[in-house]
This record gives sequence, C-alpha cells and structure tokens, in this order.
Amino acid sequence: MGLYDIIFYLFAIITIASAVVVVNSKNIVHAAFSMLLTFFGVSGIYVLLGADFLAVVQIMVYVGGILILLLFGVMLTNKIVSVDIRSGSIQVIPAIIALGAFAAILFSIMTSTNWKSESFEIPTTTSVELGNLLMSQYVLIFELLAILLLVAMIGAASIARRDKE
Amino acid sequence: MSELANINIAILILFLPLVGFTIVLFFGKRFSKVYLIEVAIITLAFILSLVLGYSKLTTYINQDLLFSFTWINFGNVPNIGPLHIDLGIKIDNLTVIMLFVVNLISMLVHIYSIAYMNGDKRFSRYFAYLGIFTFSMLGIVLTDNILMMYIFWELVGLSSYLLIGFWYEKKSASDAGKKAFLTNRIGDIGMFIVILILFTNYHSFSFDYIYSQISNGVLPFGSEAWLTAAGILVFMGAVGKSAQFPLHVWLPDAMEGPTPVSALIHAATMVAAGVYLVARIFVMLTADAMLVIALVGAVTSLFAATIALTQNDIKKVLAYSTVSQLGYMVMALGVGAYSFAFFHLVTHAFFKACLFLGSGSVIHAMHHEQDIRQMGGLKKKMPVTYYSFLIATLAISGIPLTSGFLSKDGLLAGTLAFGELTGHWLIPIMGFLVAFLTAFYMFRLVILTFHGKPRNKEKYDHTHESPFVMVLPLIVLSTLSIFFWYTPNPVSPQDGWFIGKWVQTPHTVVPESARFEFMKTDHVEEHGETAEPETPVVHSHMYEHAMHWAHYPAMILSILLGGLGILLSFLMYQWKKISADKLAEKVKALYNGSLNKWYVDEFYHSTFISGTLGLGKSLSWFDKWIVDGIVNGTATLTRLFSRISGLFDTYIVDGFVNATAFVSGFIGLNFKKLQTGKVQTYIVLVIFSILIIFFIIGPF
Amino acid sequence: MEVGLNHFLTVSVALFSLGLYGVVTRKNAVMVLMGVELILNSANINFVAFSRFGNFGIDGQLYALFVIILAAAEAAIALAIVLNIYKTFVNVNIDEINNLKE
Amino acid sequence: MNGFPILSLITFLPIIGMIIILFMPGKMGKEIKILSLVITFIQIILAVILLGNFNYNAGGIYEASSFQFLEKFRWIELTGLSWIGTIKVDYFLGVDGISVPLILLTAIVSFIAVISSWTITKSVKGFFALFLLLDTGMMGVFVSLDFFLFYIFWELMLLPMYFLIGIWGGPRKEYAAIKFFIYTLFGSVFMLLVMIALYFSASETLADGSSVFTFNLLTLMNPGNYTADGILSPLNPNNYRFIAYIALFVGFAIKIPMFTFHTWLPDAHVEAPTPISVILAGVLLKMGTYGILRISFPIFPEVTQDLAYYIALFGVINIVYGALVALAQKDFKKLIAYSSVSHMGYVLLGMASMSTTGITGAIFQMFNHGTITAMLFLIVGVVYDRAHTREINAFGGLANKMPMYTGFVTVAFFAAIGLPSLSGFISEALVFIGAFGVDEIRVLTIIATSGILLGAAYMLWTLQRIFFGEFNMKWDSVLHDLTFREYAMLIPLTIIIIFLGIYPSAMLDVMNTSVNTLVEFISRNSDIIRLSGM
Repeated sequence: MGLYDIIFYLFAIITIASAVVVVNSKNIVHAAFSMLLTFFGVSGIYVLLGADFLAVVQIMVYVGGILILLLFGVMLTNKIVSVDIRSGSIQVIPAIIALGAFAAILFSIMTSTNWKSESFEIPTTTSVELGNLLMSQYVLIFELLAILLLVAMIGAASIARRDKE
Repeated sequence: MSELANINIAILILFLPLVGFTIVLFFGKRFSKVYLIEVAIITLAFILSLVLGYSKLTTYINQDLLFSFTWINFGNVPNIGPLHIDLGIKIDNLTVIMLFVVNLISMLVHIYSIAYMNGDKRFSRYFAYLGIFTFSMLGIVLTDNILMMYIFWELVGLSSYLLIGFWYEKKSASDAGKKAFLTNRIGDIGMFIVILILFTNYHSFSFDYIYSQISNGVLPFGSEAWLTAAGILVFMGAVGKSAQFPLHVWLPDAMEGPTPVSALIHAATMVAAGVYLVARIFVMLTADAMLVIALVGAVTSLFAATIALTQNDIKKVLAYSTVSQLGYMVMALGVGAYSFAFFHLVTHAFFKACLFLGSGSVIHAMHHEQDIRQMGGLKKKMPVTYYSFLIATLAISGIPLTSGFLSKDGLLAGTLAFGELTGHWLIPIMGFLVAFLTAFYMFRLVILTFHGKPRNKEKYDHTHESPFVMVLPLIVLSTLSIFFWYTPNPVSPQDGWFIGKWVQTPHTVVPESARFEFMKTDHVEEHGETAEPETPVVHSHMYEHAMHWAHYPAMILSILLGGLGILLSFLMYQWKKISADKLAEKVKALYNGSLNKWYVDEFYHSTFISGTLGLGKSLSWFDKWIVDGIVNGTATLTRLFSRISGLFDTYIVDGFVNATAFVSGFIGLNFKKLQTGKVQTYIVLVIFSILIIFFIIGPF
Repeated sequence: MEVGLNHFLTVSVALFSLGLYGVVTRKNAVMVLMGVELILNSANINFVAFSRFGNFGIDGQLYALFVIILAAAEAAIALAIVLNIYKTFVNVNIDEINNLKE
Repeated sequence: MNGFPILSLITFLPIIGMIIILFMPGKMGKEIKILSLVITFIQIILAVILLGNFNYNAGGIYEASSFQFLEKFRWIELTGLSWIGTIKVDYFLGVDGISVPLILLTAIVSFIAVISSWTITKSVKGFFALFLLLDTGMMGVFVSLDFFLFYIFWELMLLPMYFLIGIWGGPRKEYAAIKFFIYTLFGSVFMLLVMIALYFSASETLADGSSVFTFNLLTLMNPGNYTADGILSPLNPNNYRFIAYIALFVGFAIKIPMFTFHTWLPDAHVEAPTPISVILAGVLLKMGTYGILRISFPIFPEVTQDLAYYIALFGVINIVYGALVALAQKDFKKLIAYSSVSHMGYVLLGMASMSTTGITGAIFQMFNHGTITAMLFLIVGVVYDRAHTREINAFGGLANKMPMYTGFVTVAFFAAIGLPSLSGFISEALVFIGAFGVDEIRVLTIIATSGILLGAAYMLWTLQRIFFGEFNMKWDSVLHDLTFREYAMLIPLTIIIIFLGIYPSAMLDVMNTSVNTLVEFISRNSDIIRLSGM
C-alpha cells in the first residue's frame, strides 16, 4: 500500500462521509458546510487522477461560487432570526431500499465488466492541452457555454426579481 | 319510336319532378309564382307518360324495355369474382300503367292544391314536397331491381313524413309524421333483410336475374323455407307501406296532412306501392307465403272496415276505407288473382283520390270542419262535389257500371275460386263481408254529409261550391270511375283491354313442390296429346275452371251484399227507420271498440313504445351508474387507497408508512393515484421501475 | 490491491447514490439542489477517471469542465426558482407544494 | 409527383403553423385564426392533389411497392446496445386506398373545425397552437407505416386533446379531460406492450445480409419474417399472439369507443367545445378502427378470423345499446354522442365480416360518420351558442324561427338515420350486405337491423321536440337564423353528404383495390400461419 493509495483512501473517505452528512443533516447550514468538505474531497481525487487544472476549477467554482450561492439561498428562504434552520426528510425507507439496490446493481455491473483499463503516465500539467483543445476542437461549445452562462445570469436575475406591485 | 327513345322518355319522366323540386325549393321564397313551374313540369311528365304508355302498349306490348348501368363496382372480389351493384329501369305494362296513374293523380292534385293550399305560409314548400314525392314514387314504379326499389321506397317515406307533418306547429301533425316514418321502417327492415338474403345468394339485385336463378333451381341458402321467408319479409315492407294489419296504425293518423296529400299519397299512390311491390315479387312467392299474404290482407280489410263503421271524421272514414281496400288488393294477390289485384289498385286509385279530393272540397267549404255530424244537406250547395263523390262511392261499393264493380267482382271471384280449390273458405267469407260493410259505411258518409238537413246552420250558410281548379280534378276522376275506360262489356272485365291484353299474370318461378296445387304445371294426361308440358303454365286448368265457376256467383253475391249495405244505410241515416244510437247502445262494447279502433294504438303504446323507451331509460341508467360507475369506482378506489395511506402516514411509524404509501402509489400507477403531485415520489417510482427492468431483462 | 479504475468508480457510485437519495428524501428545495450537485460531481469523477484509465485522451477532463459550468448555470437558475417559490408559497418544502396534482 | 414529400408536408404543415403562431403575440387573435384557416385549407388542397395523383389500381396493404407517395429513411439508429442489439426505426410514410379517404376526412374536418373555432375568445393563441399540433398527430397516424412512428403520432394527439378539453371545455371539463386522458393512456399502454413484443419477434433482412429487429408494419405482416423463438412468432406454439391481439384490440377499442369502454365519450363530448367535439367525433374515433384495419388485421390474420364473431358481437351491442341509450338522453349533445357509439358499431360489424363489401362499407362508414357527426355537433353548437343550453325539452318550434337551420338539421338527421340518397345509407347497407354474407354472424346482423329503426326513432323524436310544435318565446330574442360563418361550415358538409349518397363510387373506387387486397391477404396469410404454427 503506497502513499498514493493512502491518499486516495483518505480523500475517498472524506468525500463519502461528508456527502452522507450532507444528505442526512437536519440543519441546512451544517449540510452546506459539510458539502464544502465533499467538494474538497472530489478535488483531491481529481488531483490523484492527474487533472490538476480541473481540481483548481472545482474548488474555485464549486466552493467559491455554487456553495456560496446555495448558502444565500438558504438564508433568503429561511427566517434567519429563528436559529432553527431545519429540514426534515420524507420517504426515507423506500429511498434507502431503492437506492441501496440501485447502488448494488451499479457496483455489480462495474465489477463484472471487464474494463480495458490501461494506466498511462500521469501528465505533469494539463492546462496547455486543455487550452489548446478549447480553442480548436471545442471552440463552438466553449462559445455556446459562454452564452449559456450569460443567459442563465440574466434569466436568474429576471426570475428572482421582485415584482413591482 | 325506338326502344332507346322510350327509355329516354322514361328517364325524363323520372327526373322532371326532381328538377321541379329543386327549383321550387331554392327559388320558392324569392318568387311566389315558382310553384307554377312545378305544376307545368308535372303536366309535362303526365303527357310524356301518355306518350310512353301508348308506345309501349301498342308497339312493345309483349316486350320489356330494359336499361341498366353499374353504380358501384367492387372489382374482382376474393372468393366471389367480379362484383358490382347495378341500377336500372324496366318498362313493362305494369310500369306504364302505374306511370300513367301516378302522373295523372299527381297532376290533378297539383292543380287542386293551387286553390286548396292558397294562402298557406309555406305554399311553395308544399309544391316542392309534392315534387319530391312524385319523383320517388316514379322511381319505385320504374325500377328493375330491389335495391333501387328500397332506395325510392325510403324516399317516399321521407316525402310522406314531410307532407304529413307539413303543419308541424300542431303536435298531432308532427306526431303523425314521426309515427308514419317509424311504422314504415319496421316493415322496411323486413324488406331490407330480403335485400341482404338475395344479394348474399345471387350477388345481384335485379328482379329478372334473381327470378331466372330461382327458376333454374338456385334457392336462397338452398332451401324453400328461406324462399318463403324472403317472400314474407318483402311482404313486411308492403305491410308497412300499404298499412296492413298490424302496421296499419299510421295511415289514419296521416290524415293530419293536407287533404290533397291524403288523396295523392295516402289513398292513391304511395300506399298502393306496397301492393305494387308484392305484384313485382309475385313470381317468387311460395304457397305458404301467399297464404300468409292472403290472410293478412283479409284480416286487414275486415278489421279496417269494422272501424270505418263508426268514425265521425270524414277523412278518418276514408282512411280506414283505404286500409280496407288495400287489404283487398293484398288478399287478391295472396289468392293468386294477380291481374285483378292490380286492376283494383288502378280503379281504387281513381275513385279513392276522387273521394279524398271531394272530402277536401267539403272541408275547404266548411272552413276546416271535418266532423260529419256538423255537416248535412251539402248536396244543394255543392252539386258538382256531391255527384262526383256519389259516383266514386258507387264505385267503391261495387255497383254495376262502375270501375269498382269490375275490379271488385273479379277479385272476389278470385277468392271464391281460392276457397274452392284450397278449402280456405274463411278468406272469401271475409271478403264478401267487407263488401257489405263498405257499401254501408260509404253511404253512411254520403248521407250524413250531403243529404238531410244541415246540422250546423251557421257553417252551412257560409259554404259554397269550390273554385274551378278544385272541381276539375273531381270531374276527371269521377269520369275515370266508370266502366268504359276499361272494358266495353260492363259485366265482364276479361273482355276488355285492361285485363284481357295489358295485365297478364306472370309465370311463377318457385319450385313445383312449393306451389299451390292449382298453380302447378298441368300434367300431360290432363292436357291431352297436344299439350306441351315444358311450357310454364301460370295457372292449371283447375284454376281456370274454378274461376269460371266463381264468376257469376261472386257477381250476384257482391251486388246483393252491396245493395243490402246501401239499403241498410238509407234505413238508418236517411229514413231513420232504425235508430243508429239505439243500435250502438245495444252493442255498446262492440261500438266502443270500433270507435276506439279496437285499442290497437293504446296497446302498442303501452307495450312496444313504452317498452322501448323504458329499456332505453334503464340502459341509460345502467350506462351512467354501472358501466361508468365501474370506471369511476376504480378511480375512487385508488383514491381511497391513497387516503388510507395518508392516514397511515400520520399515525404509524414513519418508515413503515412510507413503504405503504409506496405500495399504494404503485397500485395507483395503473389509474389515477400517480398524480400525487410530489416529484420525489415519481423519482422513487422511476428508480424502482429501472430496478425491475434490470431484474427482468438485465444481464443477471 | 492497487488503487485502479474500479476504486474511483466505487467512489462515484457512492456519491451518485447519496446524491439521488438526497434528491428523493429531502424536503427543502435547497437541499434537493445539493443532492443534484453531488450527482454532478459523481459524474465528473467518472469522466476524469475514464479519461485517465481509458485510452481516450484528455477530452474527458474537458467534458468535466463543461459539466461544472453547466452546474453553475443550473444552480443560479434553480435558486432563482426557489426564491420565487418562496415568494409564492412562503416555504420551500417541496412535499407541500403539490399543485401539480389535479 | 415523384420524390415530392407530399405526405410529410401534409403532416407537418400544421406544426409549422404552430411554431409561427407561438411566435406571434397573443393579441393578434384574428391573424392567428386566419393563419390556421389558411394552413388547414392548404391541407385540403394537398389532400385533393394526393387524391388526384392516386393510382386506383395499387393495392398497398402489405407490399411497399404498391404503396404510394412512399417516404422512407432511417430515423433512429442506435448500435451496440449490449443485450438489446441495434435499434433501428424508420421514418416510413405511405398511403393506400384505406388511408386516403381518412386523410381527406381529416383535412376537411380540421378545416371545418377551424371555422367553427372562430368564436373562441379565451387564449386564442394557445388554442390554435394546440389545435394544429393535434392536426399533425391525426394526420401522422393515417400516413405512417412504421409502428413506432404510428405510436408517436398516436400519443402526440393525446396531449393537445387533453388541454383543449381541459381548458376550453364546459363546467366539468377537468373531469372529462382527465377521464379521456387516463382512458386513452390506459389503452396506449397495451399498445406499447404489443409493439415492443412485436419488435422482438420479427426481423428485417438488410441489403448487406444482416438482419435487424424492426417496427416496420409491412415487415411485421409477413409471417416469414418472424424468428422461430420470437414471442409473437406464428411458429411459437403458445397463445401469446392471441393475448397480444386482445391487448392491441383493447387499445384501439377504447378509441372507437367499443361498448364497456365507451363512457369517456359522452363526457368528453359534452364538456368539449364545439370544434373539439367535431374533431373528436369526426376524426379521432376513426383512428381506433383504422388501427384495427391497418395493424391488427394484417398482422394477426388468424386471430382475427377466430375472434371475428366477438368483434361483430360487440359491434352489434354498440349499435343497439348506443341507440337505446341515445333514446333516453335529454341533453342534445349527449344524444349525438351516443348516436356516435351506435354508428361506430356499424364499422365494427362491417370489419368483422372480413368481406370486401363489409370492409368497404366500414371504411366508407368511417368517412360518412366523420362528416355526418361533425355536422351534427356543429348543429348542436349553433343552438348552444345562442341559447347556452342543450336541454332538448327546453326548445320547440325552431322550424319557424330558424328555417334554414332546420333545413340543414333535417339533412344531417336523415343522413344519420341512413336515408337513401344520403351517404350514410350506402355505408350502412354495404356493412349489412357484407356481414349478412358470413354464416356465423348472420343472426347478429339481423339483430343489428333493429338499429335502423331505433336510429330513426331517436333522431325523429329529437327533431320533433326541438324544431316542431310551439315556439318557446323565451328564446325569441337570442335565436336567429344561421350566420355566414355557420353557412360556411354546414354547406360543404351537406354537399359532401349528398354527393356521396348519389355517387358513392367517387369514394368507393379509391379504397376498392386495397380492400380486395386486404381481404385476400387475410385469408391467404391466416392459412399460411395455421399451417406453419401449432
């Protein structure tokens, strides 16, 4: 068991454990903060997979953007004054049954499939390569996504805007 | 004239009234005089039918003129081969005579109506309806196949419906129209089934083709029973249209229509179409079918005559008399007196039309008073109407020198011969009884209406003779009720051209085993050496003998009975030697029965009509509460499931509850409960569905 | 056992199931959104893992990048909708918002 | 006409219209209406062009070569799906003599329905957008020759219908819409199952020799294409084919609607706005019977033969039961709805005979019922628009107040009764002729003739109650005779009804060759299947 493996298990445990907290925590704020941990874990896994650029983006966008957004959402939709920012769960048992079975199936498919897995050299940096691809082969998608973000921004603003009356 | 010219004339005659109908219908509102076009067109049609009749009865007297075309082509049908439906026309002697009768009476009624219907708010609509009626009636007359017969049969029903209900503001009128149409439809179903039987077996509707097949021994479904059934079922159509018992109920009610319509449709032409139909299919009637027809005819004529005795509405008396006379004709066809039945159809058309138009003239003069108890003494005021009415009455009573005498006498002789040959004596007995009753009630009508003193002075004072256009048809028709149009010898119709030359009984095509004994081909021994047994024989010598034997007894008996009826009528109503009221008092039950038409209407109403309506209501209830109830019940049940699951949700352990809710949701998947409105439940269901699919068809 | 493709996929499976569990069970709309984010992350892990172990080049990472961008857009819109729901119903518990029913 | 995709055009033209309407501002109500009118009118022109270029001698039914205006290309192709293998769905359109009359009917009825929708004021944009979507769905069902495509169109038409009833309907619109939706969906589920089962049972051989599963109806009709172990293979000695047939039949029977599945119809009709009732009765009901003819009959010929008696039985029940229930109705529209049930029974009876005359009659009856019942619903609409009630007994004596209206009503009613010289008679007579020729169902046919009488009874009774007798002065101010718009809807239908009553060959010749082919195909193939199976 090398260092690589230990680090992997560490990140994996952090990710899954914090995700369990996210979906089970009664307190929304707690959930949001443990989600922070999840994102960190995932980011670590990216690093282990040699995706350094992605790991950074993950932290920047998710932690810096999405999570903050979610927290704002929580605060705007709950009475901050009352400390009791709690939220219950429904249909826990069927969900557990269903998703347990579902996970089991996914897992068994995964193990039973003979992946043609080959290990490659971990590239030192991916930024250059990604940049090249983005500006050549995927330039159209890149532009479209830019427009999409713009539209989403305007749309979100227009939806959330208070009506005048 | 060539054959083709004749056929073209026939087609022209057929479609002229339709043209008239279209023109009057579309322009009647804008131009008030459009009805004159219709009258002119009918007159033209009448002239053409005279031309055609002359040509046919001289040049082509023994030859039928045929024309047909393919209407629907089914191509090469699997298992059957080429299949098509043809329509066409056939002109034989019967046809041209009927064309003449229909067009003549139609023309006279058109002319008569100009005055009679004057001032009606739907005046031109009335003429349009007359046009379409004439068109449909001519179609029935001209057709060479049973499908086209049925088509025009229904169209006649339609025009009858429209004309009976012409004054639809009156509920009784629209009721009567509806009743007429529906009652006719009952009979038509029988006729329609025959169409199905014939087409299934012969793949053709043409009368001639079907008859030739039957005479070649190809029976429907290979059995004589079906042939008998076919005969009786076609007769059902005639029962409806010719108002035979038990479907006679519509005709008296049909008197709600304008009186000229009653004369045209419900006395002279349309109701005779039933008789014409039976005459057309006469050759395929088996002995059993003929017996049924004869019995129905006899019962109808007696039944209707008994009702006519006591009616007080002038048109109702005539209506029942029409039913009775139609029964006569049907009976005559049933006993095999084919030519006399048709003869009576023609003579009856003239004198009955005359009677109806005469009654119309009276009603018109009396300002729509129809009750004969309010009349009396009109003879002085309306002499032309009176004398024409009297001639027609004499004709219907069968008094010598009239046309009615000739036809009725021959017809009764036919029944007598039939009784002699088959032992069914009941039929001639009923026939003669009706002759007596007819004379009685017809003279009762004449005496109460025209003789004696006016019973309603006020109305009497306002009456006057009808205008010329109304009187003219009366004169024409009453003239036609005298013998010399038909035969030079006033006691023997056989010497004349009508029976002697024009109308011959056709050869029957049914197998020998299904015929009456007297209609079988004579055996060689009976004929002697010169006989040709292969030649189809209409009637055996037996029948000729019996007919000869029956001629004079029937004549004497009918004159006697007719005279007796007239005498009795004078005794009771003119000279008041016998009190009608006291007689009625004595046989009160019978009198009431007759007055109320033997309660047939009431019987039908309480059984068939309310039965059907009741069935409809109960099925509607069934539909609403049971069939739909099951559907809604299923929905309610699933909702109930969800409600129960909701209760569980509140009171029992959380996890267990959710499982139950899930189960109920799963049951609800089939119907309704799917709509919990909770997206998350849907997702769980989706996941489970995926799981199930995996387990069923997955790689495990 | 050396850490290989299956290990990463296992993490992804766990994350996906947990995310879906969150989507299905949580009452609060914001929490549901969090579940969705978890699912997206699990997908991303798959992308990157296959990009690393399969012979697909670096495109997988690029797709993961796109997913992140879409997630950002989605979160923005979704939160806007949640705010609107809050305005209309004064709470964001989706089990009580069942106007879809009938 | 070679290569010109007329069928795609006629099918998707309304969708184009819908998209344009969606981009138009909602205030332009009038322009939206005119646009819809133009689109449906172009559809009629296209249908007429179709008819003009139609080859009357090509049979169609089972061989692609004798179908006309074919359009075929691969639409969906998914390869390498492990255990499913390859999914290939064709975009496959074509017409033969069975579908052409119904395409014509759809075009005409849609056009009339648009005219009838002129009075819609509530959310005009939404109404017409949905209406045109519905139009595409209906047209698509009649032109597609691929089961998958057929199913898509079938479902496509469901959704707009749900909203059209549910939003623009009467007082109980939600109930009626849900009932219609659930009922039809219930039937579709069965259809979907059978469709999938068929898919895995038969395969098509491609040009390169490989074989793939297929939804192609024509391939499914050939018993030789079934794999020996397919679920619905004729070689399979179980009775799955029997079960599949019944399941499929239920799917179609709900649409017809056949007795026991018919209760959605009165509710849907009563609640739906007039144009939607017209579409519902005029076209939608025909899709059930069309589906049976196009799919059930040729794919399961031997089961059809076995079950013909029961199909006829239900047909007769429909005829008699529908007529009797109609007799008891007090609501004008409900009465017409039940008369529809009765008239569709004739279609079932005619099809069950499996003879040329019977099936010709059945298809012709579909067309005639489409025009006649459309007219009847328009007639109800006319009086409802003015008086806002459909209670039969509330009226009386309208004949004097609205003479022209009464004239049209009389034509429509007598056409429904089956009066000769109007189109309804021909089809009913042909149905009876066809059914009577079959020994097993002869007695049923005789029972069914009572429908002729009952039909006349409820129609004439209604005519009398509404139009004859004394005029109810209550309506004096609201009732007036027909407007120009109403003439525009009623006159074309009247002309069609009278024209086809006098010259039925105009329509019968179109379907003739195909019907003969179908009859011949059923009897030949059922023999083949009986010999090969069991």
